[in-house]
Amino acid sequence: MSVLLEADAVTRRFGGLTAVNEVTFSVEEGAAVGLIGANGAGKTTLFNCLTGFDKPTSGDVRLRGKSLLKMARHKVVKSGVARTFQIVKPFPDLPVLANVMVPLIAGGTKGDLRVQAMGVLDRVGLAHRAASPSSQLSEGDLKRLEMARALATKPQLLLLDEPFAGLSVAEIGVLSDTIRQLRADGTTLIVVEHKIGSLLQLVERVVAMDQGAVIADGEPQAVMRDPAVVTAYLGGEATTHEQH
Amino acid sequence: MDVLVQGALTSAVIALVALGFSLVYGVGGIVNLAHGSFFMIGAYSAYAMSETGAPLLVSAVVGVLAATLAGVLLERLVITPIRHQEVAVLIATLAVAILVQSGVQFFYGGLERQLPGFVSGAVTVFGVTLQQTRVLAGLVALVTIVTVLLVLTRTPTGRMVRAVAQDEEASRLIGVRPERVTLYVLAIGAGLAGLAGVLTAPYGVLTPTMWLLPLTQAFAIVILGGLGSIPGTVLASVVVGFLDRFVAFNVKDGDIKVGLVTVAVILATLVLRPQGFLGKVAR
Amino acid sequence: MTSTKVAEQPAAPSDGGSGRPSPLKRLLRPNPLILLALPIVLLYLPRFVDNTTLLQQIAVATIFVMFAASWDILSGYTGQVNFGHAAFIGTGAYTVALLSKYQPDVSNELALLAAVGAAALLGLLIGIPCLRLKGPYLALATLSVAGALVQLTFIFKTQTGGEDGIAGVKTVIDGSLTNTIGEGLSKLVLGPLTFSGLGGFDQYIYVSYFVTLVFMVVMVGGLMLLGYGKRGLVLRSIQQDELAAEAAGVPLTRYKLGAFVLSAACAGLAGGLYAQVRGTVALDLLAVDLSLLIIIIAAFGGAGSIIGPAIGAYVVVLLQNYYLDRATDLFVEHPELKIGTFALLLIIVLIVQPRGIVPPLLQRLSGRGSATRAAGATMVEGGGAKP
Amino acid sequence: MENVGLGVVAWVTTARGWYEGEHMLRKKWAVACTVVAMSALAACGESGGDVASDPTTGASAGASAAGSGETFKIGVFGPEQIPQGEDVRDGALLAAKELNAKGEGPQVEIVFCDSEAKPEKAIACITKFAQQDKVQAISGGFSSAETLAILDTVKRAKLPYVSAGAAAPDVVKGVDSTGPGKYIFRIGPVNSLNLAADMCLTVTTKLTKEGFSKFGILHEDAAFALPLVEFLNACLPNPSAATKGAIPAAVKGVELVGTEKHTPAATDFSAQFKSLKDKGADFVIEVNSTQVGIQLGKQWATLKPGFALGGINVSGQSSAYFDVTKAVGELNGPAGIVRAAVSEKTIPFFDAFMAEYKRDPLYNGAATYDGIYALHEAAARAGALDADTLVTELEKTDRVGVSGVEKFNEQHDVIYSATDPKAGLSLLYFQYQADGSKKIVYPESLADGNTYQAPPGVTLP
Repeated sequence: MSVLLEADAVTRRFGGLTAVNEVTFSVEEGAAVGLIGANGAGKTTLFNCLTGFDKPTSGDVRLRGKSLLKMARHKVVKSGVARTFQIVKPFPDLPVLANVMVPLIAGGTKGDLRVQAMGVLDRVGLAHRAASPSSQLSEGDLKRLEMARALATKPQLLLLDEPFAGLSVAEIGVLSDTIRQLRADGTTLIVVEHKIGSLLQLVERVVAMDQGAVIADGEPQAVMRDPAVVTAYLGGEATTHEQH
Repeated sequence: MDVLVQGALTSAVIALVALGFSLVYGVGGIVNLAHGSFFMIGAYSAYAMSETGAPLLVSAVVGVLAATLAGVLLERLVITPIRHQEVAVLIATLAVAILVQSGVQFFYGGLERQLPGFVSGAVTVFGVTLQQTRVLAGLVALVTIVTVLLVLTRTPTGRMVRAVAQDEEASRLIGVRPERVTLYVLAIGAGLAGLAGVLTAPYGVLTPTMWLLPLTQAFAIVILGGLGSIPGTVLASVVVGFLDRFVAFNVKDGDIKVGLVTVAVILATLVLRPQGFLGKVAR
Repeated sequence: MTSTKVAEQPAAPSDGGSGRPSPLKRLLRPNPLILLALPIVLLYLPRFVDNTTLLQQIAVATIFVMFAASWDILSGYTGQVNFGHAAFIGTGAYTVALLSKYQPDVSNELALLAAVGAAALLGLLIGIPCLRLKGPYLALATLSVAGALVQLTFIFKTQTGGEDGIAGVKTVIDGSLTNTIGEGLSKLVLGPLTFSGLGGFDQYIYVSYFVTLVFMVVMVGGLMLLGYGKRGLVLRSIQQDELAAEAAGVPLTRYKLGAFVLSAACAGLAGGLYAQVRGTVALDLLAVDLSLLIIIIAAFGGAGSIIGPAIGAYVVVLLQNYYLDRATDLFVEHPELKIGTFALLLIIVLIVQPRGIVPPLLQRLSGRGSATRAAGATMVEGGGAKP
Repeated sequence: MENVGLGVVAWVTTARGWYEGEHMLRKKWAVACTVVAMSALAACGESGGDVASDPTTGASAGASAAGSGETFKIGVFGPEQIPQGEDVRDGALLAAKELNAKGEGPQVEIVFCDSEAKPEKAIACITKFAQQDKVQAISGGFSSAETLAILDTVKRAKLPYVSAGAAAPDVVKGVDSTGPGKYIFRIGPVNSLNLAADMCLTVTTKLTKEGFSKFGILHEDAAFALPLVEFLNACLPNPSAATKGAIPAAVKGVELVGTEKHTPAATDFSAQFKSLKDKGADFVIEVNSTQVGIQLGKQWATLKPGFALGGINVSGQSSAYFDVTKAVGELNGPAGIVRAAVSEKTIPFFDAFMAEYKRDPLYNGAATYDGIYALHEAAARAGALDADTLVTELEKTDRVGVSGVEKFNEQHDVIYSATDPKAGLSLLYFQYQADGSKKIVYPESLADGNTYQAPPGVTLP
C-alpha cells in the first residue's frame, strides 16, 4: 500500500507554547487511524495543521508527496483532504440538501447536483431529512450532515474531529456503522476521539499524543497498554471537551 | 504648546465618549451604533431644561440622567431581544440612532441650538488663550475618566465588570449575571456620553446630526485601541486628540484634511493590526 | 459571524419534503410567476396612470431598487455588511458627471461603462483590505471610506463642485441607447400617437421611467439568477460560517472579493444612471444618509433575498417621496418624521421578523405556508410553482 | 380601510386644532403618537391623496380668483426646516397677500413645495409644479446646490423661474434671451463675483481709512466661497487690474497676509486664528454662509485674538445672532439686508414682515418677495400668463424693490446701478454695537452718522 499522507516533523508554536512538537507519522491509503490524547495534548492543532486550517511553524505536510503547506485551504480540500469540526458547523439557515450542495458546487461537480447531493446524504443515512432546515436537526444528524458535507468534496482522506462527542450510545452505534461503510468504500480516515471504546472498533491503528508529541503509535491494544499512554491518561483524562 | 494644551482637552472629551462605547463592547460584545445618540440626548435634554429656565447645573444633571435612561431603555427594549445576532444589533442600533435624530429634529427643528456655558470668557493656560468652557469640559472629563478607571480597577463592582469582559462564561460560574452587568455598563456608558454632550454643548452646536461625529470618533478610537480594551481606549483617545490638533495647527488647511488623516489611520490600523494597539487577538 | 442563529429558529415539525412530487427540483427556485408579475405591472403602469409626478418618483424608486439589490449581493448574501454603499453609488455618479463636464464627446453609454469600471475598481481597492474584516470592523472601514470620498470632493471642489455638485449632466434623453429604449417602450406601451403628442418634459419622464425599469429588471434579474443559483448558495454558505465554507472547499477570497466587486459595479451603474436621470450630482449621492437609508431599506425588505430589498426600496422610497406627503400634511410639515418612522418600523421588524417583510410574504404567496415557515432560507426553501 | 384612514385624518385635524393654543411640545407629542398609526394607513390614503386639498398649498394665500380673470399660480420652493427656507416661503406669501389685497392685475396663488435642502427633492418640486399644480411661474430656491440641480428641469418645463437664493455665478451661465435657458432669471442675491468686487472696494477704500493695513481671509470650505476668495486674492493687492478698471487706478492695493479655511461643520477656529494672528493680520475677512458663522463669531468675541473681523456671515444677519455670540464690533455685509432706507420699499417691507411673522427677514426672504412682485408686474404688463410672454416682459423689468432698483442684464442676472448707492444691497455693511443693535456704517449715505468702531481688543493707529 502506498503512503497517502505524511507529517514530517510538524511543529506549531503559539508564542512560548509549543502545541505540536516535531510530530512525524504517515498514513497509508485505505487506512483508518485513531488519534488520541488528553485535553491540550495538541490533537486539534495537529488536525488543523494537516488540513491547512493552520500553518505549522516548521515541518511539512505532504499528500502523495506533494506539500500542502503552501496551498490555500480550498486547494487542500480540492487535492483530497476533507475534515469535520468537533463543534459542528452546519450552514444553519440552509436546508440539509443545500448544505451538501455547497462543496459539490465549490468542487466544480458537473451534472445534476441535487441527485448527487442526495446520493451523498444517502451514504450517511440522512436522505430523509434532505428538505429540512439544518437548524432543526438533532445532534446526531448534525454530525452526519457534517460528514456528508466533507464527503461531498470527494476526499481521499477524511479527518473526523470527535465525531461521537455529545451523542447518545444509540446514535454512536448508528454513526459507527456509517463510518465503517465509508471505510469499506475506500476512504482513508483519521479520527480524533475521546470515546476510546467506540474508536477502537473503527480503527486498526492508534496514534497517541501528549504535550504536543507522539508518545505511542501502533496496534490499538498495544498502544493502550503503553505505560506512557497510561500515565498521560491518568494524569489528565477529561471526558468530552477539548479546547478548539 | 497650542497643540499640547488643546490636544489634552480634546483627548479628554473624546475619551469620555469612547470609554462607554468600549466598555459596552467589552462586556456585552455589543457594538452600539446608537452610542452617539446618548451624546446628543444629553446635550438636547440639558438644552430643553435650560429653556424652561432651570438652573444650568440642574439642566446638566437632567441631561446626564436622560442619556442614562436612554441607555437603559435601549438595552431592555432593543438589544436584549436580538443580543446574540451581531449584524442585527448593528442595524437595529443604527435604526435607533436615526429614530432619535428624527425625533430631535421633530421637536427642535434642524436649526442649530446653543446651550449657555457655566463659564464664559477666555483664560490663558501655558500661554495659550482658550475659551473657559473648553477648559472646564476638559477638566471635568478628565476627572470623570480617572474616577471611572479607579472604579473599574479598585472596587468589587469594577472587578465584576472586568470579569465579564474577560470571560462571560467563567464569570457566570462565579455567580455574576452578565446580562445585568451589560445593563449597568450600557447605562453608565450612556451617562458618560451624555455628560460629554452636556460639556461640549456650550462651545459646540446642537444639531440633530450631532450624533454621527462622536460615534465615528469613538468607533475609530476603540478600534485603534483594541475593541474592549480600556487602557487601549484611553491611549487611542490621546493619539486621536493630539493628531487632530497637530494636523489642524501644523498642516496647511489642516482643518479640512484632519478627517482624511483620521480615515487613513483607521484604515491602516484595520489592515495592519485589526486587534488595535492593545487589543486582544481579534475575535 | 458565528452560527448563533441556530437557536433563534423555533423548532417546527419537519415536513421532510414528504408528500410532494420531487420537491428537490424546486429547491433553489423562487416562484417565477410572482417575480415576473412585478416588472410587467410596472411596464404597463404608465398606460393607466398618467400622473407623471408619480411616474417620476417610481423611476427614482426603481434606481433605489438597484442600490438596494446591489448592496444585498454583498451584504445580505455574504454577511459583510457594508455601511458605505454610497461610496460606490457616488463614484459611479461622479464618474458620469465628470465625464459629461470635461469630456462631453464621450457617449452616455461609454460614461456608464466608465462608471461601472470606476466603482468596480474602488470595490476591489476596498475589498482587498476588507477581506479580513468582519462585523463592526467592516462597518467602520466602509463608513470611513465613504466619508473620505466626501472630503475628497471638497478638496477637489473646482472639479466636483463641492457642496454644489455638478449640474447639467447629459441626461437619458441625450444617450442614444437610453433614449432608444425609453422611446421604444413608451411607444409600445402608450402607442405612437399618444407619445408624439407629449411635450419634451413628459418625454423626459417617460424615457427615464422605462430606461430605469429596463436597467433594473436586467440588474435585479441577473442578481437573482446569481443569488438563487449555485454561486448564491456558496455566498450564503460564507455568510453562515466562513470556516465551514472553507472546509467545504469554497475559495473564500475569490467569492468575497467577487461579491465586493460585483456589488460595487452594480451600484456604480445605478449611480451613473441616476446621474443621467437627474441631470445633476451632489453630495447626497455620497452622504452617509444614503448609505444608511439603503441599509434600512434592505433590512426592512429582507436582506439576503435580492427581491426583499428590491420591493423594500419601492415601498420605502415611494412612501417617503410621494404617498406619505399625500396621506397627511404631518409629513409635509415634518419630513424628518418619515425616515424616523421607517427606522422605528425597522426596529420592530428586526425584533419580530428578522428576515424582513418580503420573504415571509412571498413564501405565503407561493403557497407554502406553515410547513416551511420555520425554514431559515426563504427563497431556497420557497418555490411551489408548477414546474 | 378607507374609512378608517379618513377617520384618523379627521381626528388628527381636530387634535391639531385643539392643541393650537396649547404649548408647542404638547401638540408635538400628540402628533408624534399618531405617526406610527398614520404611516401604517398611509398606503390607503393614496387614492384620496390627490382629491384632498393638496397639503402643500395649506399655506397658500388668496387662492380664490376673486374678481378679475385668471389666477397667477406661482410655485415657490425651499427648505422649510431652516430659516432661509422659511423666509423664501414667507417672503412669497407676504408678497401674494399684499398683491391680492391691492387687487390690481391677476390674483396670485403661491404653491409652496419643501425641498428639504436636497437636490432630489427640489427637482421633484419642479416636476410637481409643472405637471400637477400647473403653475405658470416659479421662484425661490435656497442653496446653489439645489438651484443648479433644478435648472435643467426648469428648461424642460419651460416655465419662467426667478431665482432668489443662490449667489453662484453658474446659475445664469449660458443664459440669454433666445436659448433654452431664457426662462431663468435671478433677482437676488447678487452674483458672488459682484459681491467680491464690492468687498474689494470697501476694503481698499474704507477699511484702510480706518487704519487697517494687514488683511487675512478666513473662509468656509464651500463651493460658493471659492470664486469669491479667488477674486479677493487677486483684487486686494491689485484692485484696479483685477476689476479691469472698475476700481480706479488711484486706489492702492492692501497687504494680504494669509488665507485660511474651515469646514462648514467646524466648531473650533483657534488654529486658524493663531495662524492669521501670527502673520500679523489686523483685519480678517470672513466668508461663510452656514450656521458655522455663529461659532466663528462667538469664538472670536470670546478669545479676542487681536484682529477685527468682518465680511460675509449669513447667520450674522439673523435676529438671534448677537445674543449667542456677543460679537461686538463685527462688521457684516455685503450680502445682508438691514432695516434702513435702502429704497423706499425697504423699511415698509421689514415692518410688514415683522408684523406678519414676528422676526426679521433674511436676504432670500426679501429676494423672493421681490421675485413675486417682479413676476406679477410682468404678468400685469403683458396681460397674459404664458411662459414666453412672461419671459419677454420680465426682461423689461425696471423696478424699485426692497433691495434697490432692479434690472436684469442680458444674462438675466440682477444688476444695480453702479452710480446710485441706494440702488444696491451689495453696498451695505453694518456693525454690531455693544447693545446688540446693528448700525449701518457703510455706505456713509445710509450710515446716518454712525461710524466704524474698533472692536474690543483691537487698537487702531
